[in-house]
Amino acid sequence: MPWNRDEMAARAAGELRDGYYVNLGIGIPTLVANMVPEGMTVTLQSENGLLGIGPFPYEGELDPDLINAGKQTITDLPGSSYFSSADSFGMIRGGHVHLSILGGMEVSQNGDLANWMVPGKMIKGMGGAMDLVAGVRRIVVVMDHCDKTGDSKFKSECTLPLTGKGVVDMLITDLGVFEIDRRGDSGATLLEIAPGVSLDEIRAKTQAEFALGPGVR
Amino acid sequence: MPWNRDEMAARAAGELRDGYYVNLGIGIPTLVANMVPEGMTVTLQSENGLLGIGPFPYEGELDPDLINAGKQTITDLPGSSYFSSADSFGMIRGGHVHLSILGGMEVSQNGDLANWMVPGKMIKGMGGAMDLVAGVRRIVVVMDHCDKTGDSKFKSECTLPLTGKGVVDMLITDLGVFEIDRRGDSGATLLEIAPGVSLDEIRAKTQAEFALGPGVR
Amino acid sequence: MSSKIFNSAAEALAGQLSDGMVVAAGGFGLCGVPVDLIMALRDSNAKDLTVIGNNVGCDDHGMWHVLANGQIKKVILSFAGDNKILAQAFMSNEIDIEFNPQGTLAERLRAGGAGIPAFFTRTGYGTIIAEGKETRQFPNPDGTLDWFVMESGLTADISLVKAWKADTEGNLVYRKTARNFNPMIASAGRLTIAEVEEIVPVGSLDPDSVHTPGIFVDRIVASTMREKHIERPTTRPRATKETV
Amino acid sequence: MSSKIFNSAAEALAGQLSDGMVVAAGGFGLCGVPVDLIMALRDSNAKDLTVIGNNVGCDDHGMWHVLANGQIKKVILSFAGDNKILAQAFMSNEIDIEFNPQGTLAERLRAGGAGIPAFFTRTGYGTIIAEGKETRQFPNPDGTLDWFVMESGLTADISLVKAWKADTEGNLVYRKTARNFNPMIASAGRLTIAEVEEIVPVGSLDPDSVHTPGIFVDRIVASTMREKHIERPTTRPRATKETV
Repeated sequence: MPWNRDEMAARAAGELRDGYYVNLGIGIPTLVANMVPEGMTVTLQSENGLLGIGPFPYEGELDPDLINAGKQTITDLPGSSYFSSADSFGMIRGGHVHLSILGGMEVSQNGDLANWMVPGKMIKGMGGAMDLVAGVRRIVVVMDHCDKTGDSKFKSECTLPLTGKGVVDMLITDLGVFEIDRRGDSGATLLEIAPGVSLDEIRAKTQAEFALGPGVR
Repeated sequence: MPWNRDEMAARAAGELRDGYYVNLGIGIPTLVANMVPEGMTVTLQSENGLLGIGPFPYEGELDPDLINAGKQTITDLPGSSYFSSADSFGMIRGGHVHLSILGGMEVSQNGDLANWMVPGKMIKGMGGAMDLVAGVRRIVVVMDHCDKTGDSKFKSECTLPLTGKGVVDMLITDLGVFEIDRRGDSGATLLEIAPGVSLDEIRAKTQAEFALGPGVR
Repeated sequence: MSSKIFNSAAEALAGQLSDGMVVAAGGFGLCGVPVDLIMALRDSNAKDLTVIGNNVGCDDHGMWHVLANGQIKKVILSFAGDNKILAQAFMSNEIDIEFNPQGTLAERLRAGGAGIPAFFTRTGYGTIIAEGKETRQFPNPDGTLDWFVMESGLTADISLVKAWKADTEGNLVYRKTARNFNPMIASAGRLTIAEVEEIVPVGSLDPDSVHTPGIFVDRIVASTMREKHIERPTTRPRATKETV
Repeated sequence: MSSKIFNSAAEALAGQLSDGMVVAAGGFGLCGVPVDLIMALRDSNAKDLTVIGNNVGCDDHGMWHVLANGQIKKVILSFAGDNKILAQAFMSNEIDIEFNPQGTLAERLRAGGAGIPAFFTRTGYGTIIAEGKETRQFPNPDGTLDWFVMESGLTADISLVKAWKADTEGNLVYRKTARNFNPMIASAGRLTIAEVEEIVPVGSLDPDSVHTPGIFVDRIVASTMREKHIERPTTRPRATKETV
């Protein structure tokens, strides 16, 4: 059976390491915040100017001056710090954030990512997505393997306008986990298959080319 | 009689305006700090990271963490603020400082300034001088008209390595005051002559070409 | 010195606006937005404005009012998704929208304020953001080469910012994530006006903790906004057995 | 999380240094200099170092000791006038000195820390600083053209900074003009070590007033320096009739 949203987030949480500074996108990536392994310290960055995101506030304790990049009310933590958007993206662009987990519309086998616009539809803007994928050291994308019509979203080449070229290190879908050699020539490698999903099913549903990792068959 | 150091500083103080943010170089320019006209508010910037320089501290109240760009102990004032060197030179380079009054070794008739090195002598470094002359809106140079051998320091062209090209708006020497059209083609204009100094004396002691301002003869 | 304090947003803007100007305004969503100043901009009826900001208003809030009043010719922003009028005006080509990656927009404003006309960033290389812009390779610290895009500094004729506190010198302190784009926009304005929740006497701010030094602030007004809006109120349940 | 706190400067540097490394150190004159860390660098005997800093030591202080110990191959600085050994070594071509305008040096370090490989500045155009560098024209806000010089971002293998306080997360607060180059150098290091006067519990710093967020700081040591030196003590006389 393919992974559900929580299972995909849990798999993404497996990429966290003790001491990491991490930026989480909206949607499934946000769920990762609640899945930090016991005993591990991970500091969450909000690109609108906060290091150290706390849990959502209790009813009656909302602070309009304290929101995350998705405009939700949040809290801070002991050890948090606030800074300007320029300083925040200095952190991001300068490679100080270890990991970003983001949603995607399309990923290509060489690590291109499209997740900000669909031609002809209302354009919302890329916000901080282009900066995150260009600057954060390691990019993990979490998305459904196929779109609503059943077409593969993991492609040989993206068809939508790109968010970044050669930026994705790992793709986690409901069907499996792929590693992508975005700086080299080795392309994509299937590392894990969701329990109960067959390699044949992944092959049938994937337009991208990929190699098989050790133990995957 | 030529102006002395205090008189040159007093003339430079005549360039202050109410509300100005000002950076003063070391030497004669520092004297200007004590010559702000009554009722006028001028805020002094120290490029090592302070806006709002106060007077020197009293004996026994020196703070090693509070120095000016000349490494002297100073004080701050109500309304002062501290910032990093990057932010400080952001202010300077971004044209937010209205006026800088600096010393000089040579000034040319088109506004070039040399004040940081003499080939063959020990090189100390330019410090913040190049940033100040490139970024501050108005640059006033205060220097002796001639060097110790009697040669003019106000020249058709500088012979020493430049601090900035086309940067000086006004030159105040012990003999007089020159306005320089550093962005245009009008060159230098003699605006004032020190009391008791003759135009002939200035002509004889000046290697630069200059026009005569209204009323100067 | 003549005072930087003005009695109202309208007085602070009086005589400063003209058609075709470039106006930058701070804020991220509804957070840290100079609401009074923006309404005074709307009331001025200045036209053909170019407006710079992360969002340029959310529905019924902030710069949305200036947009709805037909005063804006072009916007330079990062995210328009909170603003239906803007998105529609763009789809129908009524307004020129220049989309910027959020970090690029923040850095362009910082650069403009700091006298840097252009810089290179990895952000946007290989995307439509890089089209028509100069790209080139630079070495990483490890010696490998990456491609970068040249982006230009941004300045504004008038900058409108929102702070928590100002002293009478114009030193500003922001609160929490309401800081966002305000410091860079304050530095990028030829004329910068700050709307603040509290004006405090000179000397009452810690000089080590000033976010925007007074040199960047020309005019100050006390905000009349008494209630701050929240776009997406989000809470967690209280633990059921919690003792209060 | 493994702690960022180390017991001494020597322990914080242990195993991190190798010959030929690039080391950046904060400070302006004797103000805000990570003295303990620099002495530990001297004791390491790492050689052929490239050192970045505004002054790279003053006579008998700070990086002067590393220089006097023959460990430095190249310095990247703005002002060497306080350091006779350095000036002499330069005159005799023993050491490669790269002079930078102070604001350009500060901005190069900020750029390096912020992922910007190059930027343009008006500073130094038409001087020897621009020789061999790309220059080009950009428009000013008023439409006139000026010439600018392209400068590159700077990073360091190890950054040594001095702060007033750190919490255990590595958030730093600096004091007065001891801030100077420290924040940019903290951001520009692959490994950044902070020497601080006081280590405070997490939660005791105001999150709105942190100067260097902990993300930039890998290791923290408490300074053993008990007396701060002053290069040019300057005082004013007390008014003679002043009542105490």
